[in-house]
Amino acid sequence: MADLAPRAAFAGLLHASAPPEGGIPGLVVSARPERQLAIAIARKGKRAELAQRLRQATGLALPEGPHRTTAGRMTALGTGPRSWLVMEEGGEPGLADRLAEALSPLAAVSDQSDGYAVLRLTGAHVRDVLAKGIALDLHPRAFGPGSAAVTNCAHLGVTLWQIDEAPTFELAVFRSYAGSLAHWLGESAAEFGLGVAAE
Amino acid sequence: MRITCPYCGPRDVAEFTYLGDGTLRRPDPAAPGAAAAFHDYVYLRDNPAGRHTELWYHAGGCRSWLRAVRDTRTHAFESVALATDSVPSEQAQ
Amino acid sequence: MSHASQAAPLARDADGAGESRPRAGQPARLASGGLVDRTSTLHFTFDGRSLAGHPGDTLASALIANGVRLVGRSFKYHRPRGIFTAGPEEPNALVEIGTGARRTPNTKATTVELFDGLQAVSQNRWPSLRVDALAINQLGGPFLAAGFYYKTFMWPAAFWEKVYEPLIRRAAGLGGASGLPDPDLYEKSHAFCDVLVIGSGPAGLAAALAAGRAGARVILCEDDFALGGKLLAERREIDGRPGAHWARAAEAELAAMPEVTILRRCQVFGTYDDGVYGALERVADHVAAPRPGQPRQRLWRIVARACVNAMGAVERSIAFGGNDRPGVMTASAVRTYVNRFGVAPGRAVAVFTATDDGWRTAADLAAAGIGVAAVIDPRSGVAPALRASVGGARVLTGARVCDVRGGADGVRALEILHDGRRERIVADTLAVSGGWNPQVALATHKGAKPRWSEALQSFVPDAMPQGMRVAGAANGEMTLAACLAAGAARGEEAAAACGFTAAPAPAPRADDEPCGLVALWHVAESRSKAFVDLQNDVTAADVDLAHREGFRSVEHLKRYTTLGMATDQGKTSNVLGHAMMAALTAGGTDTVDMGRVGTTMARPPHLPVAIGAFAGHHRGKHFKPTRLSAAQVWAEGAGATFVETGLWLRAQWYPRPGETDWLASVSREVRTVREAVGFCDVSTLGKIDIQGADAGAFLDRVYVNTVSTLPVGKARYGLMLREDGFALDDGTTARLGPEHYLMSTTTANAARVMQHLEFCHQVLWPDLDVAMVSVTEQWSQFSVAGPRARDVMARLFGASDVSDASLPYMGCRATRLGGAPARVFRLSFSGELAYEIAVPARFGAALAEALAEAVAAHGGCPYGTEALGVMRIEKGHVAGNELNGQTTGRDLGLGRMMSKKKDYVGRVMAERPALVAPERPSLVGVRPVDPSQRLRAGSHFLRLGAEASVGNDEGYLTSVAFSPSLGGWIGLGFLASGPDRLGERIRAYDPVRGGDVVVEVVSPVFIDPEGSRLHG
Amino acid sequence: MRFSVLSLAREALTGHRGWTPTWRDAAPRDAYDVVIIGGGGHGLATAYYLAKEFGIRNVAVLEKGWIGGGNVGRNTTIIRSNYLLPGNEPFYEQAMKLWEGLEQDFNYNAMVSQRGVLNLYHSDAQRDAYARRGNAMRLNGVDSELLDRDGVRAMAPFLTFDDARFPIQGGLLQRRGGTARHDAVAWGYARGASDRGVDIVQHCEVTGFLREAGRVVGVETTRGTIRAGKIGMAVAGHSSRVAGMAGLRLPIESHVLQAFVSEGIKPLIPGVITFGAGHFYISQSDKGGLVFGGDIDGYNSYAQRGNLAVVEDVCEGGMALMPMIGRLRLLRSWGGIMDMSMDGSPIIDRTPVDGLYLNAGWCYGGFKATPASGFCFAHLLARDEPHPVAAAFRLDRFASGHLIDEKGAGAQPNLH
Ligand SMILES: Cc1cc2nc3c(=O)[nH]c(=O)nc-3n(C[C@H](O)[C@H](O)[C@H](O)COP(=O)(O)OP(=O)(O)OC[C@H]3O[C@@H](n4cnc5c(N)ncnc54)[C@H](O)[C@@H]3O)c2cc1C
Ligand SMILES: NC(=O)c1ccc[n+]([C@@H]2O[C@H](COP(=O)([O-])OP(=O)(O)OC[C@H]3O[C@@H](n4cnc5c(N)ncnc54)[C@H](O)[C@@H]3O)[C@@H](O)[C@H]2O)c1
Ligand SMILES: Cc1cc2nc3c(=O)[nH]c(=O)nc-3n(C[C@H](O)[C@H](O)[C@H](O)COP(=O)(O)O)c2cc1C
Ligand SMILES: [Zn+2]
Repeated sequence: MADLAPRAAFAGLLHASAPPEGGIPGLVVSARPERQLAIAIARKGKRAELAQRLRQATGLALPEGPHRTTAGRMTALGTGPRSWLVMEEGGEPGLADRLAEALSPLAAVSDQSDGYAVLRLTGAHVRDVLAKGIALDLHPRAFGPGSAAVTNCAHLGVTLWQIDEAPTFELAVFRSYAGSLAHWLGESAAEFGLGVAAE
Repeated sequence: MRITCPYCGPRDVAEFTYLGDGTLRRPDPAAPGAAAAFHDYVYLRDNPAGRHTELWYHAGGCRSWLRAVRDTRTHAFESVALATDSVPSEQAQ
Repeated sequence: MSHASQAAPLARDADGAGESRPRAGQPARLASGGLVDRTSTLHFTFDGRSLAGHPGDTLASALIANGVRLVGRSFKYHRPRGIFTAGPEEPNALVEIGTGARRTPNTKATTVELFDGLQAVSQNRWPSLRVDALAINQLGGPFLAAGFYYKTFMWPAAFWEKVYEPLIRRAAGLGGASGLPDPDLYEKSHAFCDVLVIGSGPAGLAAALAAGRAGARVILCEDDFALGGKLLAERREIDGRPGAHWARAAEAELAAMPEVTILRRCQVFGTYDDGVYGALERVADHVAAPRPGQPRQRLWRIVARACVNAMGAVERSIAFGGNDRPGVMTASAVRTYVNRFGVAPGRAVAVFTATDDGWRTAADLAAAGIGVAAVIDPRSGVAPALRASVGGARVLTGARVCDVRGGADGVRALEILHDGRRERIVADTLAVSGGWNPQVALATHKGAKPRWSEALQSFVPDAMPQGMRVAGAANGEMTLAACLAAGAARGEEAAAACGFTAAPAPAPRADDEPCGLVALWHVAESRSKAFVDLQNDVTAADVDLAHREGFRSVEHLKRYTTLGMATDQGKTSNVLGHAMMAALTAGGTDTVDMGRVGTTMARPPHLPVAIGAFAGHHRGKHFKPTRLSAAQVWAEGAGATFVETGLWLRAQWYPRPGETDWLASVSREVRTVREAVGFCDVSTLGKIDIQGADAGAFLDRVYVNTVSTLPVGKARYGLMLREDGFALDDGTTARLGPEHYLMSTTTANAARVMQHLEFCHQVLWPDLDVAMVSVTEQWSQFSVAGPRARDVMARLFGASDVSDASLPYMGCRATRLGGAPARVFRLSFSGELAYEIAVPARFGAALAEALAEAVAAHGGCPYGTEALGVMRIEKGHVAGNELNGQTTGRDLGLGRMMSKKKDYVGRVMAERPALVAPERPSLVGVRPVDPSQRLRAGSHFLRLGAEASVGNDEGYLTSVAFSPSLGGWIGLGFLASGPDRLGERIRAYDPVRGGDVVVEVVSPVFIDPEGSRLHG
Repeated sequence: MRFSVLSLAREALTGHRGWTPTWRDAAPRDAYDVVIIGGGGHGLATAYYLAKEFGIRNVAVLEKGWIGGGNVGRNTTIIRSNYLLPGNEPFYEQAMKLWEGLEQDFNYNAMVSQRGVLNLYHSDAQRDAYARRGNAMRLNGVDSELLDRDGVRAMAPFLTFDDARFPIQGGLLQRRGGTARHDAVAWGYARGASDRGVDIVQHCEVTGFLREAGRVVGVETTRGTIRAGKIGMAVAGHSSRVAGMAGLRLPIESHVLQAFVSEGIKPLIPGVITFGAGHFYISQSDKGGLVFGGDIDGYNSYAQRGNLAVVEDVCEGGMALMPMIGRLRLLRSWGGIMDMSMDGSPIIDRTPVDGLYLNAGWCYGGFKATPASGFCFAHLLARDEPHPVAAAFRLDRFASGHLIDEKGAGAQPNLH
């Protein structure tokens, strides 16, 4: 059978709007469809060993708590006491399989590359826009490039993390909610203007 | 109300769901009198006006079940722990 | 200088030249002074009259500038009312703002920031404000005493609903709603800070400065459009310059601090648990309409580690005859209009004051050149300095105002009691100062009781909500110097509590003004109605009556008389009414213990908040998120009709040209599947990945049946109970590896099951080595069903892969499809030979397209949830309608699955006597005896010939379908002792839809009971 | 004093000087035949019917605060008898019948207003569930109508029909449902009971039980010890606490439910409308305020106040259903503490402690029950056997499995 054509979660969903008073949009967003994601859950009593193995296999330090670590193209986010969202930017497909193999039997790994849809957000008003949906203190004193959080955004479950001081954030949402998230984003950014960047 | 999840930190109560009395222990189904014990376990709850040990689930966050002690008159939390880290009897008054 | 001689030139200045509209003068605008921008003119209308004002005006100040006194009608008696205050505590001047869908009733003119094109209309009057038919209620006054409705309208009984109540309802209410959907946007936002400062009067500004200078993150919320609080309204100096200038400088300093946020037009309306505050920002209420994309209002949820509450105090009135006439105002309001807005509320203003503060009004009036008719003070000893401060005005001490004479246009004269004599004084305005009530609301929202202050004769906050400090007039610190000092001190402390300190700075300097007062609640000698609560028309006589009838606790008083229940929540009236009741209860002794009497409970919101603001974006289609499967785009293209299933939208059926109704489409889909093949998107079913050494043991404890014995590569149906023994959910679980299972759940229960499993693991059995995560969203999954399903599968995967040998019934396997990883399962819900194919969601749309082509090649079609439903009913599979939380495994006909060999959640409680009673309604199938008859779910079962009564109720029909295969309606339901009654005829009784059908009880499996099709 | 056209006219013309206290504010005596704990709607109604129907007048109602200050004074006043299950429906219908004659019965206008209760449905499955309920009502001889979309539109054209997340398909209507003036219910029963000799004792909190030979024979209160032949508890949200004083654990959690009222406006909403899919229901009070509410906050509480998230949630439901209320303002929000039972249905029963009787578990639905609850509790206290329409409200039903779980939510009180 012919190859199945992939379709990006945000395809056709992000719509730019001009800043009402001209100038640069206060929020610029881009989708990250080429990201691979996997959830790794430590098996009982194997946390420490897992951290060691992960570092060997990928160079990633296993974050303690809701934090973010990176190594090369890899990122790990703490999403729960025993669970991590591990991501790889634009590598070979099969991250979950590779992790499962490398981490076996210390972790249960499941592929989530299609489970989540990821947006990158930046711009002068990115914190103002996020504040409209997310009840987290995103002030630099409270949240920074080392932080990650699983939380709600306007009734949607999201995972949020910051990647630089610009600030640039990334936001992951379950794929089926992509349309609702895009709508919320459009309305919340309208007063600042929304730019949509190519990936 | 804000609940300080031991993993996620302080979060709005809207991220959590609630399951009441956190002192209960599931009875041994094989023990004699299991029917009565299960009746008490399933239906009878601590419901004090004051210090209350209770279960919460961080559904909108790390998906941890939490065992918290909270004052039902003021809503003030005294402690919040992961359910896996806390044993009901330790906290029961 | 007389007021009239000032007004004329001013009006000329203000009006734009060459305007075509009628020249709108502002006869009561003072020649100078005030914080309005006289260089620019704003036009507005009131009851259709064109009027003008300036930026910086409120609607109230602009109405006063234009000489408008009659603004509204009262709630019960429809008495003429004017403007009583200069702030949000206003009880009288309520108007409707805006037109069409933007009409906003009950808007306080004193809080409306004037804008060009504003349209205001008076309310609660008919046919007009001046001639109001219901003013006749005043004549009925004697009958309309407090609580009159409880005693009457009972005769004859039928008249209450038909006659009396509709009349009462029409007369009640105040403004009218537009009845149209609100066209504006609202939004919500969250903010976090170290120190929240509420109010920007001298206390609030000083607090914000202190905390800001220490480096704390500060949010300063000010309800008004300008910062400064009372400083804007008073002729007071700070550090040697006018208070308003000091406020401007303070604002500039705060604005320059990077960690300080100033939210103006932003009311903090509620104190909630753990430092959460609700605040409402009126983003675009001061313009005719919001810009596109701009919200009208924004709701802030502010989380503050510390808070300085500097909300100030509200001046209260005194109850005396006619104290509600237009032209009677609080003394501070009169002063505010003169000083802040440069308008004169009257030409001959009398001041009736029980406080030193009231004298300042007389002094300010005199200084503005407005005639002071008299200063009337009940105290006999008044400091000479005060007497001297009012110029040459007449001063009457030991005196009281008993009655105000006047009409719809307001005050004409006062009757005062002085030296035991009644005397008439001519005045057109009366400024009343009864004392100050600190705004205790936000300090008491969490239930703390305020404390009575003898010095203030009012309540002040006592125990504080965690993290809150109170400063300034809100705390009963009434002088300017005290406010500044307290503000600075509380601001410093609040910052320090969050770990920020700065070198202490000297508090700004100001003089201490006199602030003595005497308690005066009610002038008992009044002959006309003396109002306590102006908006709800509660009079002194009503308080009396409540006392007589035993409604003496303040809360009873409130509920019986409605004191304090209007849109102003009694801000100017509560303490007054409570003190009057306390005096009555004390029975003439003067030892009234107001501390014991207490005051009524304050509740959020502090000031009323538009309901739309609490909702934000969440309305219409966006009320709740919508979940769309990856194949949604394909299904839309295929013309599907969609249905809500929880938050998901699912394809319900795929109409074809020529099909006139849903039944035609659905029946065609069912026939196609039964005769050839079809495919259906089942991605919405919950999928939970479960791994670990104890995964099997864990599943055995959550399912009634045993799962751990499942071989790798096979799947099994399972039923889950709640611990109380009732069914929770069902689904199949596949074993993907020795320590790896994949559970499926129903769409509706997916989240609940996940939570339940986490509970079982984390709370009940943390020792088990098991890890679980939802993979629902990762996989797009399709069922391919029908006698030709294997042909379709072979086309996709190649023949050998899908043979019965390599993929037997209930088998599962990981594979690849179209370059993507895939999983195939041989599962059937329809009873046909069927497979499920899962691929990563990004390929979902493409797979749907490929399947559409593949099934079409074999005479098949896509089918939706309806056809799926029909087929599962034909097969007797239970689903959501049967898993309704009231049914047990046995009721569902699954009793055999309930293992006796092991423990599982719900096992013990499922054995309770009532749950195992043989007469419990259990699952059966039914068919109409007359096959042309239709069945409807929700019908109840009755024995033939039995009377339709609850005693004869034997169960109910849960699911029905038109079975194209059987050519008639079929149904599933729960019938008492059902399985023993196959073949019996009973009634399916449905009176709400006029149905009453004789049905035969049959096995719930209507089609292929042997399951031969499914093994295909 | 009896209210009549004559007495009203006389008082109006003489400055209302002749009215007397609506009820006697009694000081507690040493002993009564029956002591009722709790001066809410149910306690006062129980005393009224004890005196009026069962001739037991040596009765005291003990209220820790001011009467009517509990849930009877803070509920959203909806009355209806649109229940599904046979354990409930006859009871609530009995209440409905008593409501219908209440004013004439106790000569006080409680403003019972039968403007209809409409429950909206949004899916075929909900429609069928409502049909099941409507049919159950008919089997009980109670009025019910299943409306389709057009039927709903005719009654309430202002609802969101076109742009809805959960489109309205129709509704279950009980025309006899409606509202009653909550405070007046408490006051009317107090007046009727007091007139018949019942002592209504305010500011008298029960702090313990007096026990002799395993039986309760009185109560300790903040105003002294009071002996009693029988003691009935009707303390709503405080049931667990008071029962705890007698050593009982109840299948009850105390939860807070918030309610809301808007500023007064001219008539806008016809009857009671409930929006199950959005946790929102609304009616308009005689004074003009829109009275509305939604779900409980969801955690045990005795604080009589709720949290902001739930306020937002409820208003979201409101705006989704009727966006015309967007510019109307929320005037006041408050909370009440309810006795959420484990199956969502009440308990009117003897307790394992001799002499102690229980009336509890009303969740957020007990206002509508007030007359029947009082009547049936009085029956139980007077006759020592349950009234037939309340016979299912047993305390041991959780052990036997005879649950009355209308929602099928199971043993999780915050889901009822
Ligand atoms: C916000 C809200 C909305 C509601 N809406 C509805 C509705 O629309 N329709 C409906 O049918 N029901 C509704 N209810 C439920 C209904 O109000 C209650 O079920 C019902 O009022 C409870 O009975 P009661 O009136 O006797 O309770 P209460 O009025 O609470 O009476 C109990 C009394 O016991 C007193 N008490 C407690 N402990 C002691 C003690 N130790 N000693 C002495 N006295 C004590 C309390 O002070 C209280 O006055 C609602 C409830 C709430 C909170
Ligand atoms: N001596 C007296 O008898 C007397 C009497 C009354 C007032 N005063 C004077 O009044 C002033 C009191 O100063 P202050 O700072 O305490 O109060 P203030 O009245 O000057 O300021 C309070 C500010 O808080 C704002 N506010 C109130 N509630 C709010 C809320 N919920 N959200 C946001 N903003 C809100 C108000 O709009 C106002 O601007 C002093 O100047 C004092 O001299 C004196
Ligand atoms: C049906 C109903 C209508 C109400 N209408 C009003 C109203 O118009 N104005 C008002 O201030 N409060 C109104 N309330 C709320 C009460 O003021 C009060 O908040 C409620 O009885 C709870 O008491 P508490 O706030 O003192 O605890 C109403 C309450 C109910 C139950
Ligand atoms: Zn958490």
